[in-house]
Amino acid sequence: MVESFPMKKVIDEQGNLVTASDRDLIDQELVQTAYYHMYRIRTFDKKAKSLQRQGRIGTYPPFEGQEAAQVGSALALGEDDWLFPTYRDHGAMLTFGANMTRTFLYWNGRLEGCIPPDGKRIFPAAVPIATQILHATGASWAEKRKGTKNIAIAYFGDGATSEGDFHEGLNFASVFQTPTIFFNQNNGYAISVPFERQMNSSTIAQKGVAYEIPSVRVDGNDFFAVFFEMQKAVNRARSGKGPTLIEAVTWRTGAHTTADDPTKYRPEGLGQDVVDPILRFERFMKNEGFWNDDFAVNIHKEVENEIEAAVKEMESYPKANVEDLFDHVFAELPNQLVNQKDSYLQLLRGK
Amino acid sequence: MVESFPMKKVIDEQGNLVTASDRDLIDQELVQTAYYHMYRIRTFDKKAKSLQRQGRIGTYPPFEGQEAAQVGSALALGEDDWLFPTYRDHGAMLTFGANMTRTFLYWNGRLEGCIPPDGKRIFPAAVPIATQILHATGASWAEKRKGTKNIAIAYFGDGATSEGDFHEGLNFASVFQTPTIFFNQNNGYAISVPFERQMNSSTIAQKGVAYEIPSVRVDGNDFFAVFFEMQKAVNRARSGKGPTLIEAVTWRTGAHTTADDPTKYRPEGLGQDVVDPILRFERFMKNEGFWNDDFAVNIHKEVENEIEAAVKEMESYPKANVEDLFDHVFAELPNQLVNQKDSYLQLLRGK
Amino acid sequence: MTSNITETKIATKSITLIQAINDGMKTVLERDDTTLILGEDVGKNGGVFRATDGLQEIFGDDRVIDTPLSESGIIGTSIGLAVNGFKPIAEIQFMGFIYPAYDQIMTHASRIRMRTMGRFSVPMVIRAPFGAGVRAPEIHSDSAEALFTHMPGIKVVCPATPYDAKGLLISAVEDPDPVLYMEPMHNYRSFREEVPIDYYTVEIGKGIKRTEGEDVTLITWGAMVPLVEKVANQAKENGISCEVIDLRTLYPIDEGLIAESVKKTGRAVIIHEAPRTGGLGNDIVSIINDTSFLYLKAPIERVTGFDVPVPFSSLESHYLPTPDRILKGIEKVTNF
Amino acid sequence: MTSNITETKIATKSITLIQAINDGMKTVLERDDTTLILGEDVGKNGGVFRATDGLQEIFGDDRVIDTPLSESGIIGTSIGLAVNGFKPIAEIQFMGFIYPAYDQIMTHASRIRMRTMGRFSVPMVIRAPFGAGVRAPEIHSDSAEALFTHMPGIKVVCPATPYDAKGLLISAVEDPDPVLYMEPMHNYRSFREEVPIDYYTVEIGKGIKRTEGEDVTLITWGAMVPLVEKVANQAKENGISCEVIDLRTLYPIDEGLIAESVKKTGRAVIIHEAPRTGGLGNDIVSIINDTSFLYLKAPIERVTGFDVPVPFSSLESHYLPTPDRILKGIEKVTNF
Ligand SMILES: Cc1ncc(C[n+]2csc(CCOP(=O)(O)OP(=O)(O)O)c2C)c(N)n1
Ligand SMILES: Cc1ncc(C[n+]2csc(CCOP(=O)(O)OP(=O)(O)O)c2C)c(N)n1
Ligand SMILES: [Mg+2]
Ligand SMILES: [Mg+2]
Repeated sequence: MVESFPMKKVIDEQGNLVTASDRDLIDQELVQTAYYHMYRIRTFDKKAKSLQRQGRIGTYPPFEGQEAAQVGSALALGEDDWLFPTYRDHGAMLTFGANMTRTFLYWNGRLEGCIPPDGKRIFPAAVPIATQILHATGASWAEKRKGTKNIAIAYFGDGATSEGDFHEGLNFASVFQTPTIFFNQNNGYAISVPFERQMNSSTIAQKGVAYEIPSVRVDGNDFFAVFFEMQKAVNRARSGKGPTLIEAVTWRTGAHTTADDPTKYRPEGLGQDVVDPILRFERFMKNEGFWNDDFAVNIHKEVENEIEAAVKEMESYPKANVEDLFDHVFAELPNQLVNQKDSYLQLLRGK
Repeated sequence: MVESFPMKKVIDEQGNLVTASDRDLIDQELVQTAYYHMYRIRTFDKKAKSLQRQGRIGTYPPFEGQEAAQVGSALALGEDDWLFPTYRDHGAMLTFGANMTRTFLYWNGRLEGCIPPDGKRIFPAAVPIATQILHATGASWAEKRKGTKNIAIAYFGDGATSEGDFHEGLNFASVFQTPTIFFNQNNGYAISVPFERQMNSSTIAQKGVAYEIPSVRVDGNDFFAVFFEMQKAVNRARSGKGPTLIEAVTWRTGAHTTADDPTKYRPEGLGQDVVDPILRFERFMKNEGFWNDDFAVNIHKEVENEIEAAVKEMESYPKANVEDLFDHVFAELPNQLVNQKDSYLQLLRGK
Repeated sequence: MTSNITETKIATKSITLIQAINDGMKTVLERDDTTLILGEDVGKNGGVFRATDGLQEIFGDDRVIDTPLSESGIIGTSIGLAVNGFKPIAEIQFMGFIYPAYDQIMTHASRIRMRTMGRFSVPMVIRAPFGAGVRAPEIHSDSAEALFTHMPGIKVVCPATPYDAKGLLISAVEDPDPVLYMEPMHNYRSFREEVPIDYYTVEIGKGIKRTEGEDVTLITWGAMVPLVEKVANQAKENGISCEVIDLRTLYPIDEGLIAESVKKTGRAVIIHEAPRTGGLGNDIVSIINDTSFLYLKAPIERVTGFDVPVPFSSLESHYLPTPDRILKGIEKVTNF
Repeated sequence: MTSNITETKIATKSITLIQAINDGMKTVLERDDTTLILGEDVGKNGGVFRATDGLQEIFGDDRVIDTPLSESGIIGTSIGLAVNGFKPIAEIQFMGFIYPAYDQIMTHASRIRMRTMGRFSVPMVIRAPFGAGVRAPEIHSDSAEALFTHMPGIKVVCPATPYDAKGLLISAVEDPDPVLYMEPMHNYRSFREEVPIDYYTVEIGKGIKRTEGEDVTLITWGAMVPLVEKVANQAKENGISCEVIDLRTLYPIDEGLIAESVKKTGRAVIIHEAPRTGGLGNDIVSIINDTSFLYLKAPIERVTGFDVPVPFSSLESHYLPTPDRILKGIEKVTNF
């Protein structure tokens, strides 16, 4: 099956173009945008880990190592598309326009963290694995019904492919030919369970065969490979040609979450040969004359400032409002909840 | 995909061997056994429909048209194998050794209908679609753990492939290489929904690719094709080579159940070119010199007697026992149930 | 059944409960382009009970959609549709087949408004026939309301009459939040009632007094309503005057109506099909405890399904509350 | 916590609740070859909470099995294994992830014995950490006991102490029917207790009096137990003597213990984490109504989670019963 789904690569580990003619597809703007976002979300991720260690936010699932996959996919989306992420896809969300302060708030246990900027169609991260795959199918089906050219992307991991909702989502998308992109980040592990014990198939891409959904396997640490294959899938979806399954093969550099200890289950040294996607991209930039120290210094500073400001804003955010516990369950509070709310607020005030 | 999974056929619609050399695989005993069972379950099915019309049993889902698939699969099983059927697989169950009286009792709303003969490993029919696929996987996994050569077969329809449990079951079987046969009867419809709206893939066999489970597509109305492919799958499973997915392409001649009206959804004339599997088998018998009027007359009489006796036994069965409502929920009745049972029995006696 | 129609002249027709459901859907599909019907066999076949009969012919297979056999798929994609501008009316063929979709309803449909502080919401209706007594096969007869009344973020309604069926269906579609609409299949065709041919609503959250009485309050819903009304008549002959309350909405429950009645009668019997332990009857006991404790002249009785799976059809008449069991419950609270 | 250990000398060790669960599994895996552990991350990783830590090293990856990420798959295949001679102890990583498996539990695990009149049965244990208060992400903090106490054919246990954790785990494995074993993750490591190192059982169906009292009965389970004990002490300082009952088994409930206590005190407060409507608290109100009506000096109080999804961690302390809310409940029933 690996032969049927060869891994698409645009640049190799040394940052060299695999096919010289691909050079024509790449311009300065794309390169700088890609680098900026990868650097930005990497820095965000580092900050989040450090905040967690200091007890300033809660448990956090780092995405280090998956930046090319997340940025490469998110940058291929259009303004009005829908994004259905998991808990590990804050990189993609930030790239697509999520608010950074709110992203920190999410990991600080705040409802406000789920609200995208006005007009942005970013769903809150799905915690129950694979469930969002159906939402993306439904939301993109809605776009098709409305006659727009908008699409939806569902992010999910290798472990997610074992859930029934993965299967039901792809089948619905196939039957109704919805404009959906099923974007899998195969990062080798579902918590402690390696790919080879999650499934007995050699690729995730081949799972598309079950639904006759066009599928492709890409090097998920190669920004260009991800971005170009995403563009194809996006175009296909927009032009009414239905869903695509993309397997982006990548690697989770760190722990599953800050509460996880990968040394319990990951053989020492495993994955150390994986070249960091940002390093690989920098090599490419240097090889192909895109690197520019000033540019790098500038965006490093810009990102640092942005993140510091976001942390500050997060930490000076008004305390969570008790009323929010009750007020958003329904559009209008039913009597039962009115009573529960009133008597609790009264108790609180009584102190 | 149809090319990757060509439909296996041993005899054609006229009862002629497709490949002359297959003749060597066929002997009188096999032919007579197959004919006997197909004729027997066909007659059972007719009787059940007529009993339902007369109000002597409840709603009934006929399997007419699927006899070659059910008998061809069940005859390939061994004494100690496990069978996990749906509501439409009473033909396979009877062939494998289920009790006919109890089968009628099942459709008469009696718990007793779920109990297989001693030693027979036949599960009660699964009503929630696709759920039994996981049970077959688990039970055969248990056999593998015990080190036996026994296997399990899960029967399911085309509609069942849309459920998450289908997917989860095949994935587990693949990961743990359980000796399971996933036997699909693709009879063209799930109630009113045709195959083409149930999925957008051209075959069910191709769904095995997702799990790297060997898959095969057979003419489900060709007893020999089903039987020989089943034998291969059974042998593979017994010898530790894991699961197989078999798509038996067949046709539901009648209604989904006796409560269903297929004229609401099935285009007139559709399926009329399907040659009845028993007729086809008779043609083969006549073509190849296996037909014998005495044999036919004898088994027809035998089957008639058996069925009449079973109906009689079913109808003279002692009335359902109220205590059975309570007594089998747990091995031992918890207090709550003791109280509920006692007070209800008291009320009944009080009258 | 008492009619809910006021004395003003409005055009009505005499229809069954299932026809009223069909009519309700037709009414909303005509009026609101964003409404859709999705489910197994809802299109060409018009539903296994004919609830959607004729609707695909009128509205096309683009709005009355036969889906794959996939309950989580139906609910999960409906969530996506609902979040993005549509109002799906999703059918679960029988309530016993809603369990595969439980996760989508529990972790998403019911939570998305809260999680996003209202930024996203899931205006959808889930229709599900429920209940025993029609000699259906296994799993076809479950009454699973308590699994949803316990789920914050979804409303649960359960009409017992054709009038309420149409009115509550329209209200459910109008509601900005997910509504589980439970259909007592035992009553699908058991009687007719005059039902307005136009658009009207029955307010979610409001029960109704079906019979006025003084001695005992009987609280029930769904297929039990006509049965309980009949038993109330029997009890009357024995000199016991029963007030019959049809809850109609199971979440949020009309606590006021219950309290008002129990304060008057001082006695209550709750009747439902679902198993006793964990059944909604317990919530009603609590409501009475909370609101009417000092008025109670006897412990509250519950007449319910037993703590056993709905049995095979040969035993289902023993599983379901019978007139005898209900009468005994009434006697118990009156003779206390 | 009061210790359950009798005065005879038995070897014990001081361990936490999670260690007791681990020890319980080790004990049964040693003793009974047919026991298996299955679940996500239970093997190499030893469980995300380390409940199965070290067990794969001892018993091999053939008995302590990392499964695919597939809850319906875990439960469904466990049913097949259980029917065919094994005793699976299946872990659901958090109770909020049990919903995808709800169908398999509801329509199969709990019904197979009845459907086959005992010919097939499903002796299996489903372990699930539950409850809020540990600042976990969304869906990780649900208390879903009422979805299972309402399900005929499955028992539900919920230990609050290390001693009960081990003893109930062993009982659950010994039980011939499916048992849902709920683990209060808030108490996993919150205190230690002397626990026998050998095999012993705690009877399923029996609650325990944690504190003797005269004025009010406080009924609770799981992570609420230590909290309620603390509140009972506070109340004592205010002159109110509380009896604290830890139910330990949620189905079948120890009705006798509840009745005996409420008959003595005449007042009851029920405390649980799950949402109020549909919560198990309502069943307990019914039990008291049925058994102790004439002894009641005040309406029963329930102090519970609100009718809202377990909120994000910044609000969970407001969601959970607090000492103040419990105290207020106690005052309400005493001042009635
Ligand atoms: C239904 C469900 N079951 C279990 C979990 C617990 N859990 C959280 S993340 C995870 C692993 C997911 O692996 P994968 O899909 O590969 O995504 P990754 O974490 O590697 O990005 C598990 C088991 C969950 N969130 N939801
Ligand atoms: C989970 C579930 N959903 C819905 C149903 C109702 N139902 C019964 S049979 C059926 C169609 C099954 O089609 P298929 O799998 O092709 O089997 P066939 O009936 O054709 O043998 C449906 C939808 C059910 N039994 N279980
Ligand atoms: Mg992964
Ligand atoms: Mg079919």
